[in-house]
Amino acid sequence: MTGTDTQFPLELNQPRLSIQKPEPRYDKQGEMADTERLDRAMRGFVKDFGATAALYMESCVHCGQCAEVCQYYVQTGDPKYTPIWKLEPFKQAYKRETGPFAPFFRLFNLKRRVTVRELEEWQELIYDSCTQCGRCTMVCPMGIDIASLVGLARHGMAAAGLVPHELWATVERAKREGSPLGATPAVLKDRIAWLEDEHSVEIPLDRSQADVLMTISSIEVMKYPQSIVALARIMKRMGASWTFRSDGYEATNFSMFAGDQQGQREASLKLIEAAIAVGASVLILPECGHAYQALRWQGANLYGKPLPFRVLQIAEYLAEGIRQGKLQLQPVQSSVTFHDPCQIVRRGGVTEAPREVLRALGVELREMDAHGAYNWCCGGGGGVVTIHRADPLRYKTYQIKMQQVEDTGAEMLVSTCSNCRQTFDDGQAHFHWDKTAQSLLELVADHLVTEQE
Amino acid sequence: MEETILDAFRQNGLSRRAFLKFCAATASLLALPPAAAAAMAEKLASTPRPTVIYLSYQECTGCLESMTRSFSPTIEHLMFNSISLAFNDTLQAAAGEAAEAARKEAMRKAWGKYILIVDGSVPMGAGGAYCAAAGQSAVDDLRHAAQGAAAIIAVGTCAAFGGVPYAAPNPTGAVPVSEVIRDRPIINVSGCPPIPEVMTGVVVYYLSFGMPALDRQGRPLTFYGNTIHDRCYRRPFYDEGRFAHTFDDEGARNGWCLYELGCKGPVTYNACATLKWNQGTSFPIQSGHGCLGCSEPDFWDKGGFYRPLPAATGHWPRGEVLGGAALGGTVVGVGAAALARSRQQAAAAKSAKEVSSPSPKEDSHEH
Amino acid sequence: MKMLDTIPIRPAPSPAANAPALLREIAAALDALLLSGRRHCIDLGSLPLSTADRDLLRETLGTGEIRMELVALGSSRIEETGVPGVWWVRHSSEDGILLTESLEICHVPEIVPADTTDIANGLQRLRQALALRASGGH
Amino acid sequence: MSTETDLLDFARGPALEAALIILVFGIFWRLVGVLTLRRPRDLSEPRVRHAWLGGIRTIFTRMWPRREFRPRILHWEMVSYVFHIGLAVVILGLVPHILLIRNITGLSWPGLPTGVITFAAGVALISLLALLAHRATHPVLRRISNFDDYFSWLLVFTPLLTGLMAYYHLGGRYEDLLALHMLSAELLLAWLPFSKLAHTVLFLFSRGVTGTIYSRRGAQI
Repeated sequence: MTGTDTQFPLELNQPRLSIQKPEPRYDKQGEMADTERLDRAMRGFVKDFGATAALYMESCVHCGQCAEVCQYYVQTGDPKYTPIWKLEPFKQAYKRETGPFAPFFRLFNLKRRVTVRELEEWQELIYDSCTQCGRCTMVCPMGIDIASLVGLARHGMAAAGLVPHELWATVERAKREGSPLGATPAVLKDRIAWLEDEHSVEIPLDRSQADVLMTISSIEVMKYPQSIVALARIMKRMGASWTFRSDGYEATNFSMFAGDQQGQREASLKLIEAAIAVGASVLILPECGHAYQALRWQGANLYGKPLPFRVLQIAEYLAEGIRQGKLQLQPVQSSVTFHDPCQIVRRGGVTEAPREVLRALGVELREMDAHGAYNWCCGGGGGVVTIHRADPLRYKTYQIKMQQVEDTGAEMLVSTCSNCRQTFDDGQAHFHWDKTAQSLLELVADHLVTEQE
Repeated sequence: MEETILDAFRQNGLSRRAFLKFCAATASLLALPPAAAAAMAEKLASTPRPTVIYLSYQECTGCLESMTRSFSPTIEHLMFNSISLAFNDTLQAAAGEAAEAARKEAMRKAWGKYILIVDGSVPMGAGGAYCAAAGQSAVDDLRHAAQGAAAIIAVGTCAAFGGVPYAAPNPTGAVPVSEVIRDRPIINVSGCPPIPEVMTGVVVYYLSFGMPALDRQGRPLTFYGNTIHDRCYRRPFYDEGRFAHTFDDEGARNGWCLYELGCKGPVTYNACATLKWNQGTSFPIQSGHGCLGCSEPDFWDKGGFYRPLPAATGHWPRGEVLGGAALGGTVVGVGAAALARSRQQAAAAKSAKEVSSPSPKEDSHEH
Repeated sequence: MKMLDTIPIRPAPSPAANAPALLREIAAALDALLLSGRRHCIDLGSLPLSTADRDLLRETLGTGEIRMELVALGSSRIEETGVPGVWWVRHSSEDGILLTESLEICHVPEIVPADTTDIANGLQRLRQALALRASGGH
Repeated sequence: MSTETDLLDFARGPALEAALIILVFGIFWRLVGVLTLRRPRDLSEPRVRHAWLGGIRTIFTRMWPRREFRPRILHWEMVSYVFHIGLAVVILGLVPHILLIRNITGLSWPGLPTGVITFAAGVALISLLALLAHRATHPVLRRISNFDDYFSWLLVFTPLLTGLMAYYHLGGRYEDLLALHMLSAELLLAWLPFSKLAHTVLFLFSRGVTGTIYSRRGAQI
C-alpha cells in the first residue's frame, strides 16, 4: 500500500499512523528557482576541489569503516549516517565535473546531475549529523579526511542557500553585529567595565600596542564571563603586555561551519588586522575549538600570506607559561578527566598542552578509554549545537560522551572549549546529569599560587 | 574368402601364440584394459588384411625414420610389410614409373577400403608447384588418393597441423591435410616426429576397433589425452616449487622442473612422458631439456622454446611501449586537470558575481 | 665416457607406493577366480611402478613351481609365482626388449594351451611326415 | 588454421600487451589528473617541520586500526587482510606469475610450493565470498556500494577461480582455462585504473597526504 500523497508518504510500520516527514526536513534561504539553486550548489562544490580533496574523492573503497566510528551511525544504526555517504552528492558533482574522468562521465552521462531534492535531503546529513569531528579520518584505511570534505561540501550548500536556519541566522547575525550571540563591541565594552568593577581586575581593552592580542568567544562573553576574569588574572600573573581589541575580538567563526567562505574570511581578517594593528607577536585564541581551526590553520590561507604573529590556543599559552616558570599553581585535590575538543586536539594538534597544564595542577588525570586524537566528540561541534531540529539526534550522541566520562570515575570533567562546554551544559540539563564541564582556564585561574604582596 | 591378419601371421610361419603375444603387446601399448587384448585378437583374426598407402609431401622423413625405429622391429615389420603396407616411396625397392604403377595398382585393388597415411604438409602456393611428383602436385595427388581411402592418418605435425612448413612466414602456403580433405575421417598423429609406437598403435587400433576417440585437434585421446606436464615424473618438483633456473645450476643437476626454462609440457598433449623414446629409454625432459610442444599446432611460433609459458609471447619493446603509455596517460591527465581547473575558474567567477563583495581567493579553503 | 661420469646428477629415489594396492587387487582377483572362475589380468606397464614397488611385489608373491619359456616373436617368460594361480608374464621382442609385462590371475595363461588350428596344422605336418616316412620306407 | 591454443596465444600476446598499456595509461591519467589540480600552498605556520616524514609514516601506521576502533571493525578487517594476504601470496608466490613479472619487468624472486599457493587461493576465494556476503547484507555497505564495488569484486574473483580451475584441470582443458585465467586477469588489469581497485596505488597518496597535513599540525595520525 502506498500513501495517497507521494510528497508525504505514510509511515506504516509505526505504532501510530504518521507521515514519514511530518515537516519539511530542510531549510532554504533566499528566493530562487531550483535550477538556479542547483547551479549555485554545483559551482560551490566544483570550485573547491583541489588536488587533496580530489585525491580523497578518488580513493574511497567503500569499506564502511567510517560508519563504525561515527557517533551518529553508532547511536542510530541508520546507514545514511555513514560519513562518506554524507558526501554522496558532493562526490557525484566531483566525478561529473572535476575528476580525471569527468569529460568521459559527462559525455556518456554516467554520473547524473545532482538534483535539488537530493541536496535538500542531504542538508540533514551534511549539517545536522556531522560535527566535523574527524573521527572517521582516524579510521579510514585510505586516510581520507572526511571532515575536511564535509567542510568543502558546505561551501556549495551555503552558496545555494541550503543551510539549516538557525545556523544560517547565527552567521547572518555574526556578519551584521560582529558576534553571533549579540556580543557587539558595545556589549563587550560594557561587560569588561562591569567585570573590572565586580572582580577588581584590570582588563585591558583597545590598547594601541601590546605583545599579546587576546581574543574571546562570544559564548564566554554571554554565558561564561568568569572566563574573562580568569584570563585577566592569569595574564596579570604572567606579567604579559596584552589587550582585547573591540575591532577584533570575536574568535568564533560560525561562517566556517555554515560554509560561508566570505563570512569566514571577513571574521578572520578582523582578528588578523587587529593583531597587526597592535603590533602583537602572539594572538591568543580562547577556549574555542573551531576558532583554533579557523585562525590557526586556515587563517593564513584566507589572509593570503603567512601571519606575522604566532597563533596560540590558550592552553598552549598556559603550558608555555608553566614551562617558563611564569605560572605557579596550587594542586587540585581531585581526579580529573579531560575532554579533548576535536578541532583543538584531533584536528588541531594541541594534544599535550592541556595535559601539561593539568599535570602542573597536580590532578589525578584519568583518561577516557578513547582519548586524545581518538576521542568521541561532545556532539555539539560543527555548528550542530545551533540546529534545534538536530537536538534529538544530538542527545543520542551525547550519551556516548556521558558514558565515557562516567566510566573514568573521575570527579571532575575538564575541557578547553566553550562550545563543548555549552553542549555539556545543555546535555547535563537534558539528562539531569551530575557532572558539570569545567574550563581548564578557570581551573588554572582558581589555583594560582597566592602572591605574597 | 579374403585373407585375414591372422592368416598373414600364419603365412609368416607364426603360431596363434605369436599372434596373441602381438595383441597383448599392442593392447598394452594402447593402454587398453588387458581384457581388450582378447577382443583385439578375436577381431584381427577375422579382419581382412588391409592395404596401407603411405604418401609423403612437404616433410623431412623424420616421421618415417621414427616409425622404423619402433620399439619392436618385429611389430613394425609385421605391421607394414607382412600385414599391410602396399606403397611407400622411401621404403620400397621400386622407383620411378614402376613405383607409380605399383601404387596405382594397389589403390585400384583396394579402392574405397585402404588406409591412407599422409606425412608432411601440402603446399597450396603457386598452384601447388612447390611439391610435385610424376607431374602431379601434392594437393591433386592427395585429393585423388583421399577419394579411395576409408580413413586418413595424418602422421606428424606437418600433416596434422602444418608443422614447420606452415610456420611463419609460410612461403609455400603450406596447409595441413585437414585443410585439403574435409569429407574423409582423419586421425591426426602429431609430433615432430610422433612417437613410433603411437603410429603403429593407432593403425592397429583402427584395424581392431575402427575410429578411435579423438580430441578437438583430431588426435587419438589414448595417446593425446594428457599433457606432458600431468604425466611428467618431474611434476612433484613443480608442485613443490623447485625449479631449474639455468641449464647448469643446482636445480638442473637435481633434476628439478624445467618450467622456468621454457618447458611447454603444461600445454602439450602427447605420450612422451609415459611411452618415452628409443625403446622406452628417455624423453626430452628426462634428458634435461624442456618440452618444445612439438605435437601442438604452431609450436614454432609460440614465442620461443626457452621462453617460459606464462611469459608474454609478443616481442614488443616493453620499456618504450609502457613508457609511451605512461606519457600518454600523463598528457591526458594534465589535459583533464586543465579542463577541470578552467571550469572551476569559470564557476568561481560566476559565483563571485553573485556575491556583492569580492570573492575570496580560490584556494582559501582548508587544503 | 669419463665426462659423463663426472656430471654430478642425483636422481631422486621414489618409495613403494603402488605395490600394496596391487597386492590387494590380486587377492580380490584370486577370490573371484575361486568363486566364478573369472580370469583377471593386470598390465604392469600401465602402472607407475618404482624399483621398491617391484621388489615388494617379488618378495610378497615369491617363486612358484612352473617356469615356462615361449619362443614366438622373441622370447616370453611365463612363471607361476609362489601364490598358485598368479602368473608373471613377460613378453620380449626378438632383440630382447620388454614389450609388455603383466600379472595374470587364472589357472593357466591363455597363451599357453595349444590352439586348435595350430594343432590341426601340426597334425597335418605330422601326417605329411608320416606319409613321407611310409612312402620312403620298407 | 584455427587452433585451440589461439585463445591462449591471444591472452599471452596482444591481450596482455593491451591490458598493460591500458593499466599504465589509466593509472597515469588518473593520478596526474588528480595531482595536477590546484594545490595551493598551505601558508599556516607548521608546528612540525618535514611533515612529509609523517606522511610516509602514516602509509604504514594506517595498515592496522587503532586500539580504540578495533572492537567494531577488527573482525572484518581481518577477513579483508586474509583476502589481501592470500591474494598477495598467489600473485607474488606462484612461479608462473613470477616468470610473467620477470618477463615484463626483469624482477624476479623465488616462488612458493603450489600447495601453499592453492591454500592461499582457496583462503582468498572464501574470504572474498565472505566479503561479498558482508557487502550484500550490512546496511552501511549496501547503502554505499555501487556497480564498481560488485564488478571489481567479480574481476578479482574470476582470475582466482579460473587460476585454480586451470591448475586442477576442472571444467575444461588446461590451455582453455589458462587462457580464460589470463584474459580475466588482463581484464582486471585494464579495469583497475578506472575503478576502486586503483586503491592499490592511491592508498599511498591519500594516506600520505593526510599524514602530512596532520603531522604538519602536530596532530596524531
